[in-house]
Parts: sequence; C-alpha cells; structure tokens
Amino acid sequence: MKYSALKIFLEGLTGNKGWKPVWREPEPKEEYDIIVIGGGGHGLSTAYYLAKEFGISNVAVLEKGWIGSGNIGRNTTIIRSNYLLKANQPFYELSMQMWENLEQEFNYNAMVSQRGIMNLYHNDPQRDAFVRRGNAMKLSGAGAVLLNEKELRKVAPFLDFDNARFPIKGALCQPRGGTVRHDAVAWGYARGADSLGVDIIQNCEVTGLNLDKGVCVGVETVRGPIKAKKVAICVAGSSSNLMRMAGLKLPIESHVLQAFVSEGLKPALPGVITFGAGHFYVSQSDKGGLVFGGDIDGYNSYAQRGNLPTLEDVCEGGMAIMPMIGRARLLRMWGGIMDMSMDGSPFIDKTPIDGLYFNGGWCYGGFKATPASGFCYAHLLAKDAYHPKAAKFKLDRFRRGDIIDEKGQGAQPNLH
Amino acid sequence: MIINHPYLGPRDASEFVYKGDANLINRPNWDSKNSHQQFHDYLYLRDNPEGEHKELWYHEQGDRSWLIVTRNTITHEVLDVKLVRDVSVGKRK
Amino acid sequence: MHNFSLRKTHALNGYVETVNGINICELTDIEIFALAIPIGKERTAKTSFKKYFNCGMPDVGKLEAIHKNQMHILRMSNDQLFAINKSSSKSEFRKIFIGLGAKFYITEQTDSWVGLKVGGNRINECLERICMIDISIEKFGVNNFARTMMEHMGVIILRTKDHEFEIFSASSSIKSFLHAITTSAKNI
Amino acid sequence: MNKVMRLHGSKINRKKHIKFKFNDKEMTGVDGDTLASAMLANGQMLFARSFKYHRPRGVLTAGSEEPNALVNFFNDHSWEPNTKATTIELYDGLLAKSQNHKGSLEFDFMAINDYFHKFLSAGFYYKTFMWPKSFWEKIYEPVIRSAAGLGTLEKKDDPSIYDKGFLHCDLLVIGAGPAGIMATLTAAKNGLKVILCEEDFVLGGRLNADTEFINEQAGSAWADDKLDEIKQFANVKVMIRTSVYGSFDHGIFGAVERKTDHIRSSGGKPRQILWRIYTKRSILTAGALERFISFGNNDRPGIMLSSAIRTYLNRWGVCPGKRIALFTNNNDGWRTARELRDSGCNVVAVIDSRMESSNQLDGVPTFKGETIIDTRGRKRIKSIELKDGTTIETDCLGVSGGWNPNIHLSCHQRGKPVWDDKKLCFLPDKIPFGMKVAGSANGKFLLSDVMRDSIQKTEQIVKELGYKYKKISVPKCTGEDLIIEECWEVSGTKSRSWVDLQNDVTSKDIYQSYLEGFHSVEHLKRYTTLGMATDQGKSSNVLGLAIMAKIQKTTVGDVGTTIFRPPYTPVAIGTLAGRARGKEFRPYRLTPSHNWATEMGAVFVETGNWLRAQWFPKPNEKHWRQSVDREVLETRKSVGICDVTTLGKIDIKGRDAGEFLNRVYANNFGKLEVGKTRYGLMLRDDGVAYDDGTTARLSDNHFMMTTTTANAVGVFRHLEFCRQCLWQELDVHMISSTDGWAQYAIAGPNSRKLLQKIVDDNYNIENENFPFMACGEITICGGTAARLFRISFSGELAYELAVPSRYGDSLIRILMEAGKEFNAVPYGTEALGVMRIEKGHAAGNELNGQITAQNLGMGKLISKKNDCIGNLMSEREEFEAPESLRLVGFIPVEKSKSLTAGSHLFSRSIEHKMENDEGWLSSVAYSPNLEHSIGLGFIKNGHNRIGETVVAVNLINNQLLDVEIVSPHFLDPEGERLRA
Repeated sequence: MKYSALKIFLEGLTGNKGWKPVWREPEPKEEYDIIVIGGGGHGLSTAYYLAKEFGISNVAVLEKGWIGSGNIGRNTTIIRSNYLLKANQPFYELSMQMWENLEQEFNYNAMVSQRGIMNLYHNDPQRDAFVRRGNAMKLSGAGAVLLNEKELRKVAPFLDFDNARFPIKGALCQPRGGTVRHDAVAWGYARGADSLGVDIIQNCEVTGLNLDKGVCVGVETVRGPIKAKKVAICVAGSSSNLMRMAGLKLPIESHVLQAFVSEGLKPALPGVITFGAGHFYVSQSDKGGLVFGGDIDGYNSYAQRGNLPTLEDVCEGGMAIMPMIGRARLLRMWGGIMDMSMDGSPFIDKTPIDGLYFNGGWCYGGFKATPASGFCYAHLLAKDAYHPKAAKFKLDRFRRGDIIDEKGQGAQPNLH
Repeated sequence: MIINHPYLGPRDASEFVYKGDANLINRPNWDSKNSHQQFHDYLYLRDNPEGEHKELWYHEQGDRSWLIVTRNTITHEVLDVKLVRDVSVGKRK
Repeated sequence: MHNFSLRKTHALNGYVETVNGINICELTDIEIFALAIPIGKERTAKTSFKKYFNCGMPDVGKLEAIHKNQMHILRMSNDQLFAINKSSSKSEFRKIFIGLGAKFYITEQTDSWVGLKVGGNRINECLERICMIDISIEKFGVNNFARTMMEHMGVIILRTKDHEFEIFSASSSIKSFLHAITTSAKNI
Repeated sequence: MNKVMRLHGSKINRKKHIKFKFNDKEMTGVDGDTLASAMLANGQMLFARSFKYHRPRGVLTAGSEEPNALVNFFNDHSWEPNTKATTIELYDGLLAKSQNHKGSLEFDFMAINDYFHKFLSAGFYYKTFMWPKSFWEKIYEPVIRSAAGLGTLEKKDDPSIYDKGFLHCDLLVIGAGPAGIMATLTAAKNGLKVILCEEDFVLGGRLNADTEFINEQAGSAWADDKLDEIKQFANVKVMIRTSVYGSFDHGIFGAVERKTDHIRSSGGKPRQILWRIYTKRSILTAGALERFISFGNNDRPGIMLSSAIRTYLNRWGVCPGKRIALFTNNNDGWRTARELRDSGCNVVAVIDSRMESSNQLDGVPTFKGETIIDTRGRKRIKSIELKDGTTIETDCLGVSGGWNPNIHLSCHQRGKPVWDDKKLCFLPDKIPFGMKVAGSANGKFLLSDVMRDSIQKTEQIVKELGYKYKKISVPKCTGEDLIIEECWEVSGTKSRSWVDLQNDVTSKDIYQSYLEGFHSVEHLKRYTTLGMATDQGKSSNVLGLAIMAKIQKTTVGDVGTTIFRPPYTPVAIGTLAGRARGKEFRPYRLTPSHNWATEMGAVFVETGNWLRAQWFPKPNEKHWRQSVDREVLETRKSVGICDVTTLGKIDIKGRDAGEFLNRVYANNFGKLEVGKTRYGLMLRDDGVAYDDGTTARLSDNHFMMTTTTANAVGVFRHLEFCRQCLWQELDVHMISSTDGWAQYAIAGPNSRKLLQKIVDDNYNIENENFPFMACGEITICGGTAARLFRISFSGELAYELAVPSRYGDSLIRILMEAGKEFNAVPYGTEALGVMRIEKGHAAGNELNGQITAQNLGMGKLISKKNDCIGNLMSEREEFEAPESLRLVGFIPVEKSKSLTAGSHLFSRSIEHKMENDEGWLSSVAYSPNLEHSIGLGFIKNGHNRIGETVVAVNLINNQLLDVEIVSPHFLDPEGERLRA
C-alpha cells in the first residue's frame, strides 16, 4: 500500500477503515536462508537491505517482544556523522547519506530533521581537538563548521555565555546532523522488509543456537526450532546473552543509559546541542518535548532503568548551559541497555563459529548507525565479505591492537 | 543505589567509583607462556552476566578502599560487599 | 645574607561569621598528620600506638578523642589514621610523631585541609542540604566522624557537640566549600 | 464578572476573599481555593485548548492528574507553562493565562484542525509530507512544530533559586489520605522515625472531598484532629506540598517540596527543594484516581469526573453547574448525585449503564441500563443525547467510570501490576523491596477496609524493623464499597469518542492503529500517542487498554500496561539541578598565588576545576600575544616564575615504594638514587600512554610523584588499584599532597641566582652540588621547610620550589621581590605552553589516550626486564607497526604563515581525502625566540622524514599550508641550558 496525501484524503472520506497492516504476522517457516535475531532497528534494516540490495528475501527477523522494543524504541533520536577516526567517520557518513534518502525510499515519513548539531567547546585544547575532528568530517564529505562565540551567540542566544562556570567559547557544528522519529524508523524498515517478503515474527524469543559440528544451522525459539543457512545476531544490549549460547565471551559490558523528555513546549531550541564540559545534550521533538540525556549510569545493568545521581547530573549540565529550561518540567525518564564495548566502537563481523554472525557493541551510538549498520551487515551476510566502510569493526581487533578509541579511555567500557 | 560498606555501613553509591568485573584483580603473570593471550582475555573479555555479578567499586569519597560488590544486574540488589584486601589476603605472594 | 621571611596565611583569612543563625568559623590553629600502618607490621604499630597515645587504635570509621578532646585520632581506613591536633602544645605532639615515625609512615597533612567549625540550633537542617549521610544525633553522635562528599567536594565531617560539627575539606577548593555552607545556611 | 457563589466548604475560609487574574480577567476566590476551584466558582468553565484539534477544554479533575486545565502561571518573576490549574494555590494578585491557541482562548484559529480531523487521524504524519524532499525542514516541520507543543517557555534565565537535600527515615508514608494518616499514626506510636509526604496543601485526601464519618466525626475534621495529634510526635516529619516523584534502588525516593509557589515571590529563598529520601521501609497510600468513559463528544468543557464534582462541592463549596447530570457504571456516581442534591444543587439526571443497579435517588430522573451517545455545546456542554434518543439539557456532566488505584510508584522498578476483573482495576504486584501498598492504592474502596489495610501493613513494617508492636484499633467508618460493571466505551456513536483528552486520541484512532497492525500496547501508545500527555495517561491509559482488549477480544490484563516511569508528576528541570548552575555548577580550585595573581591583573583560565593564570598583561599590551611573547623572552633571557601547584602530587612511602614505581611506570625506576628525580611514563594496562611526570626520591622509602593536572585524580585511583588489588604484598602507601604544597617553577639563566637569595646558606645549590634532576628537602627564608627539584619543563636552567601551601602566597611575593634585580617575570599557562612546545615536550594535546609510547618516540623506554603496567600489551602488532605515527616538529615553509592545531597532514601532490590522511598537528605556538610559528604533531613514520615538506590541510577555514618536518626539539636540542 503506497502512502501519500491523496491516500490519506481518500481514507479519511471513508472513515479510515481501509488501512492495511504495516507488516504481516506470519507463522515461522521451517527454514530460512538467513535468520536475523533481534527486531530492533539494526535487525530490521539488515533484513530490509538483504532483500532490497542483495536479493535475499527468504529471511526471518525473530523478535523476543514487539519490534522496535530495543534501543530504537528508547533512544534520543540523534543522527550525526561527526567522528574523528578513519575507522569510524566514513561509516557514519555513509549512514548519514542513507538517512537523507530513507523516507522516499521506503515511503514512510520518519521525520528526518537535519536542523544541525552543535558540540560546544570551552577551552583551547578542546577547540584544537574539534578542529582536528572537523577536518576529519570534511575529509569524509560530512561537512562541518566551527563557530566562534560571536557566531554561536547569534544561533543560540539563550546559552549562558556570561555567567558560565566553564565559559562557552564556540561550537563545532554539523549542519546536516539532526533528529529522526525513532519508532517510525523501525516501522518503516519493517514495512519495507515485509513488503519484500521478509517474515517479521514477534513474540519469538530465541532460547538456543543449534550447532552442528561447530557450524550454526539454526535456532531454538519459544515457538520451536527454525533452521537457517546463516544466523545473524543483532541484539545490542543482550549480545553477551546470545553469544553465551554459543559459548563465546565478548569484549562488551551491558550498561544502562538514561534518557529524559520534558513536557511539550512551543519551539525553543534550534537543533541538537551538546555540552562540552559536562554531561548534557538536548534537542526538541516535533511534538515539543525537550529530549535530553547525558552519561551512562556507569555500572553493569540489564534493568532498563537508572538512578537519581545521573538524572541530577544531567539536569545540572542543562542548567549550566541554558538556564532558561529551569521551568520546563521533566515528564518521563527511562533507560536502555547499551552494549558498551572495550574501545567504544562497534562490531560487524563473523564469529569463530561458521554460519554465526555478530552485530553489536554500539555503545550509545547505535541509532544514528541504523541504516549503514543494516546495510554493511547485510553485505557481510550476503557476500561473506566486509563492506569497505565497516571493515575495521572486527571482533579480534584487540588481539592486534587495532583499537578504535574515539575518547581515548582504554579498555574500560563505562568511560566511553 | 546504596553500598553497604563492611566497616563504614551503608553509603550512597555516588561516593564510589565503578571499575568493572571483579576478575580484574586476577592480572595474569607477565612471563607465563601465552601471556599475550592471557592479557588479552583478562583485559578485554567479559562474562557480563544478566544476574549476579561480582564487580569492583572504589570508595573514593570514603576510606579509599577497593571493594568487591556482588550485585544483581537485573534488580540491582546488592548481595555482598567485601574489601579486596580482606578477600584475597591468601593471594599475597 | 637573605632578609626574606615567609608569612603564614590562612586560606579563608580566619573567616568568622553567623549566617542566618548558623555560626561558621575557620579553624586556624590545627595540625593534621596522616599515619600509615606498614603492611605486615600491623601488630607493632598497634602496640606503639598504645604506648604513645595510651589508648587502643580505633576501628575503621571510628575515632579516639584524647587530651580533653584537643586531639582526635581518626581511623580513616584499615591502614591509615589521621591525627587532628587542636591543642596549643604543638611541639610536644611533633615529638610524639617523630617518635612514631619508626613504626608508622607519617605525612603531615595540615596544609592539605582547611577545617570549619559550624554550629547552631538548626545546623542539621543546614547540613542536610549538602550532606548525604545521616547526621541525626541518634545515628551520628558526638565524636562520630565520616569521610564523605558534599557538593562534589571531599570532606571529613566530625560531630563535636549536639549542635556543632567540624568539617574539613581540601584547601584549594575551600572557598567553594565555604560558599556551599553559607548557601545552605541562607536557604533554610 | 460573576459574583463568588459559595456553599459551605470543608477547607475554605469564605470570609477571606482573594483577587486574581485569568487572561487579564479580574476574578475573586477565597482562602483555600485552587485556581481551578476559584475559576469554577466564577463560572469560568473554559480553561484551555487541546493539543491536536485545539478543541475547547475545561477541567476534568481536582488534582495533579489533570489533563485539560493547563495554564501558564506567573510566579516568582517568571511564567511557568503547562501548570495544572487544579494544583495552583490561589494567592492575592495571582496571574495566569491560557495557552496553546492562536488568537484568544475563546476564538482559536488553530481550531480549524478540528474540521479536518478525518485527515489527521492516528499517525497521518508518517504517511505524507515526504514530497518534495526539501520541504520537510523548510515548510512542513516548522508548521507542525509551531502547531504542536503546549505552553511557551520564556526565553530568559529562570530567576528562581532551587536547592536540594537529603532526608533519612525508617518509614516514608506517601500520601496523607485516610490510609496515610492511619499509617503515620500507627508507626509514630510505635516509635519509628516517619516522614509523611503529601502533594496537596491540606491533609486528608478524599476525606475533604467526601462526606464520610469516622468515629462519628466528619472525615475532614477527623483529618485535622489527627494532624494535630501527629504533630505531637518528635519522630514524625510532615511535609505538605511535597510530591514523591520517583522510587529508586534500595529504598531511595525522590521528592519535590514546593516551598513558595503558593505565594507571589520566593523572597530570596528556594522556590522548590529536591529531596532524596533514604528509607528503610515505605508505604504507598496514594489513594485511587477516578477514570471516565468513552462516548460521543465526551471532551466538552463542563464534562468532569464525578468525584471531582464532589471535591469542588464539599471541599471548596463550589457547585460547578446549574443543571448537573451524572453518567456512571458504578455506585460511586450516585454518591455524587446524592450529595449534590443534598446540598441543594440541581441534578437533572443520573444515567447508569448497569441494568440491575440497586441505587435510587428521590426526585432525580434516573436512566438505568442507559448510556450517553453524544453531547452538544461548543465551549461548554449544553445537552446530552442518550442511546434511546432522549435529550437532556445540562451544563455540567459528571462521569464515573470506576477507580484506578494509584500504583505508579510501586511500578518504578519495573513491577508489573495485575488486573482484577471484579474491581475492574490494576492492583500492585512485584513491589520494590521495602515498600508496601495500602488503602485504595491497594484496591480497597470501603473506608473501614482502607483503615484496616493500612494498620495491618504498618504493623508488618513495625515488626520487620524489629520494634515491638503496640496495637492500634481500626476506627469506625461510614461508607460503601464499590459496585461496578464494565462500561468502557459507548458504541454506535457517529461522533468521536475521546480517550486521551489532552493529546486528542479518540477510540477511532485505537481501532485504526489496530487495523494497521499495531497490536502491542507499546505500539498502540507510540503510534497514537495515547498516554503520552503531561498526565502520562493517568486519565486515559486504562480506558485505552480496555478498548484494545475489546478489539482483541481478550482481557485488559492480557493486553497489559505500558511501563510506569518516573516522575509521578512532572518536575521542573531547575529543581532537579538545584543550586548547581552558573558559577556554582562545579567547585573552583584556586592556587596559592591566586590572590597575588589577581592583584597583578592576571587573565585566568579553567583547567579542570582549577583556575590558573593564563598570562599577566602589562598596561601597554593590547593583544594577549604581546604578553605571552614577553613572558617567554624574559624567562629565557633572565628568569620567570610560574605557579605549578596544580600538577598532581602524590606522596609515596613504604619499604617497597621503589619496586611499586618500577611496576606502575613503563620505564625503570628501581635504581633511582636518593636525592634524584626521574621522568616517568605511565601506560595503561592496554599499553597506551596514560600520564607522565617526574618522581623524586627523597629518602629510601619516600618518593614524591607528580602527575599531569588533568590526571591527578585518575592516577591516584589507578595506583590504589594496583596497590590494593594487584600487589598486596608490597608495603606501599600513598597520600595526595597536591593541596598541601605550593609549588613554583623558577626558570631561566638567572633562576639559580634568584634562588640563592632565599635558600638558607647551609644548602649549596651550585651546579656540581645540585645538578640537573637533583632534588632535596631544604629550608628557605631562615628555616622554613621546603623542597627543591631541579627539573625543567621550559628547557631552561630551572627549578621547582615547594613550600607548605600556607606560605604559598608569601613565597610568590618574596620570589618576585628577590627577582627584581633580574627583572623576574611571572608567566602563565600560555607561556608555559609555548616553552614546552619549543622544547618538544608532549602535553595534554599529545597524551590524549590514543597515543602509544612508540608514537611518542619512547618505545625504547619501556622496560622489558620486569613486569610493568602496559609493557606486554604495548607489544601488539599495531603498536609495533613500522610506518606508525611519530611525534615530530613542524614549521611553515613560508615563515610568515602560522600553523593551526587540528590541521591534517598529507604528502604533497596527493588528493586530500581520508584514505590519504597521514597525521595531524596537535599543538602549535608562535615562538618568539625563533620568530615564527612552530608546531608539534604526529605523522606516519615521522622520525624518518625529517626535512620533508608536507601539506597541513585545514578545511575548516580553507587553509592549505606547506610545512617542513623537523625535530620536535626546536630549542637547545642538546639540553645545554638546563644543565648549565
């Protein structure tokens, strides 16, 4: 069913009774070419690109609960390609370019809103680091602008320029950065994949991996065994649990990241703004809520909820740079489980077990990567070859010392 | 969260700094064979259990002790707290 | 040949104020020594401690108040003690610490900390704004102490009377700490 | 303007009149009013506009669960959007105005949306606005954004003061209705330390809203008496205007106390206080919230919850209509009708959906087994139409769809409530440790059951905490239990039936989303925005779930709920930040020379929490470069002085201190002699460079380590880890001395001469006695203990002199005094930076956590003879790879040009794209000695490319520059100066 203004008009006249399900609810088949475990953003986009770009549509996406119930359903919706390192930036820029054409492609308005992202800097060393990063962005075609204080005052006059503990000296800006309606991304990919023949199977938790002579040949689920030529794990947050079924340990810890939204307000913020001397970032949704967050709580957790110190730390950061939000009220806070990796960078790789593939370790950067992650994972699954822009996200990189550490924090996940 | 310090009693977790899996106290011998392999696994691989987890916390705003806290990662319930010094006295070479 | 002499200054120039009923004053005449207990020599350390202070070594988190409360000896951790000396007789104690030097590793900490005496009928209401541990009189009586954190600053808080505390915090950030205390006093 | 028409109200003082303004309309209320009750008393039923269709909205409830009556409230010098009129305490001169409309509240142009509602059904925006692509940011989104949102945030700093605090108790009682009061009394009498929190400004909860009797006493009066009794207990703290907004791990609760919102201005005191309450036990006695029923046009102003009408009547003496009708599926709706009639209000009809309803009411037309199918009246309800076609004129309709226990806080730790299909409500389950739920929050609706439940739960708590329990008897109470039959949605209406009043979600939207395959309750919420309004679904969720259940032909329990998340009611971000804003965001650390530097007019810079002097401008100097160049030149020519106290100083003692340093530093430390200092490079265990500094050996078992300013805390933590967790056998002890010592660098050819003027004569610091890298404990100025280190960051003959910080201020003044004859200059961090770059020392920009010892050209330093942190992992192939990055120096080929830090480096005549990227410039400066720009940076294989010209590419400001690779030691590469 093609969506359009006309379609809405015609349906409206007939009482909106003619809409069709956005995706089917099929019974699992006995066997698939590829099973994608995890109906989150990355899993759904993987299935979508397998069918669309690589002609493999005998694919099932197995979701424990409802699709989009993972971090795609609980993130702060920011997209950006403002990384520093060679192993990362081209990949995220690919993702950004895919965002820019996504909606027309799968005929679903995910409200990709490129209103810009501004990373504030507060001292000279930070500015130097941003110049280096900005140049990396430009070298990868992402585009970047360095705003000084005077220029920044024009676009964000509400920032606390005159009384801040850590003076605001300027910002590194990516005009193409912005936000996307996160749930719509999951639904759009599901709709696209489904229409290409992919089976999306909800309430189908995977309880085991079936190995035959060291080769992964399928999965056990709460709805019975399902055979597959290849099994693709894509369950960031619970990666360790799935890989444990295959007897493998990961360079990953699961941590809780909290996110927050305020009551609805008339437009108050230009785009995404991040604090460079504390833990706070914020944007405003189309609905009017200030969507904001900060650092992870910092301890291993699978609880999908956090605690007070982080909430307060984040709000302190917010008031430190924009004291006008003092009377905006926090409406809701929630938490998601992050695959925090040992260098802060993700994995898209084969596992030591034939037929078993792994995608995870996205830390809190997974949402923006959704299109490229799915595309490059599909590439690997279809061709058994790394996509050149995701060739460094290997599980064995630490053995070789080929570390991708944007923050320079070393092998301690909660610092990334 | 609250961490019940064995000597100082219940203290808010914000007095502490988290490091990670308690296995980090078992640093391999540098001169054992395949020590590179051992160091890689020690430094980079984690059990990351969903449930009971032994982990290291540092009481930075207290007695500066390193603690092994046994905590459930689903409910956050703290089941046990000990000083590293007290648990691994036997380990002293 | 030189004709220069160094002048001592106090971090808060001997601050004394009453803010909204809360009395705040800088402790200008104290000495603080840290005593570390050598590993493997705990027993000898204990005995010499008894010899010099004629009291047992306090447990971790507890203190001994000696010389009419003029000296507090705080057990900061299993291998470290702090001796806070308020008495006028400094030199005599210096001798003690030199004597102890054989059995402990002694590091003077006087200049690392600044002490504030804070008191008043509503002192608990004032401190509950920034102190996360329970300092109600029934839970935290006279001569109880704790090392904790207030407004991102590490502190040692010690109850000296029902309505009086001594709080020690790092000397470099003491102006911010004083601000935290006075703000709390104003806000009650 | 309406005259204030008041009946008797239990919690108002009718004699005390209060003037206020709503949309510049003068009105009068009475003492004890909320803005809502006062506006109703003034006959003002139109409060606001809805979110999507901009339909007129009245007031639905009488409490903090209100979805409709949101206003912009002026208090403490600022407007606060989205404030619930039902929670605003009236005070003299109060200002409020309506929000979310273009034009006036009465005539809102945006109401046009309502006429196009057919095309604005659930999720319509996902299906259009996609063409042309470029229109989204430019046209569609701005329009949607300005239409969306509710209130307007003032674009100015929040002027109010906020604070935080910590409270501790044995038992926290949440909600001071009958159950809360009973629990508090029971616990108090048993000696527990109790905190009672009530979000309202009076205690009693529904006792003030109903007319029940307790021990032959009117409920509201009983509440007053009990409050007096409670106040007698020293072990109880009663906090009104305090909302417990969240339940967190291990019995920690978040609460907000509204200190001054009920007066015009806070008068310099905090407006609100954020409390963290540490509890051993808690009891949730938050009562229950009434829900309404979905029927045609059920959103009109004048349609209220039946219990809310009762509250306005009994507590505030306000009768909200002249012709009131009731629609109910239970016996509680009848109670409202009866009480209205008994207070002389005009009840025109009671419509009860239940066939077998036993309720009666003399003199009131009743319709049993009937339902309302539609209503009329744009800005206020005029009439209702029953299914049988009867039309009834009415200006106020009370709806009673049953009660939802207020279990919110019992679910914050992922508890899932269970459905009770007799009481037709969710009951708490999987409650957090330490919490109990009692009263109607626990599904008890008969007052005596409420009391009994509360006392029993408290008894359990008393015993759990090891107190001996003194029996408390259950008071005698009037009241009736809830008798209810399902009636969620009136079918067969052509009109829209609202489910979420604020977000304009109708039952049609729920049907449509199901049709489109959104079957999970989470999908329903996210697709229709049901329950995402400022009340987080308090008035809408269960109704929506019930309709979903009906569609799926299953039970509400099987449909399940979405997750309850904090906060229970919205909390101002300012309150959550407390006092940590502006300059108070984080503490300042000041150096011993701070006062002196301020007198000198120094310019300061934040480095971490420290404030350091950046440079010391002279009056004639216009540009910072002039000051910095002068400071550098004077220092290198004669002598300069810099406060280096901020470097981390760790005092390390112990028999095994030497061995310890040997293991924590990558380079060997074992053989460092007493009286000597050595440079140390610290790696992380992953082999990457972490920190560096110098460590001095003052005696056999006493070392003084310095760290970088940035890593001081982290290094100390790391060393404690090594000592406590890795090498417990080593006798080593550490204590931070950073704040204990004031330390000054005295650098330049005349530094020794200067020092000799203040160092006591018995210490010989001539070169042969005190050579480069020497250190010692000395006395200065006639006996003051000090420490002297002959180390040099600047590359000059230099020392660092440390004294106890109490002498720091005095020492800088003496040094400057003594330095006069050499024209000694103070220098700041900028000059420090310039000189270290001239000398080729790595600093923060180089040691960024991504750089290896090999990159720094220090690979050879790493000890292979013994175990030390990081040496093994630093042998991995990528670390040892040839062609890897190397720290080298750079100068512009055209000397007049200046380098920019952050530029990327490319071989000449090669395309400037990422694949060809070879490195970057990390630190640059203008060298006043070389009189041109210089830089340090990393480039592939750099040490083998000295002399090569490469291109420094800075696309950020379109600058391409030919630069020559040179040795990083721009000045005195042989180090003759520092050994002089």
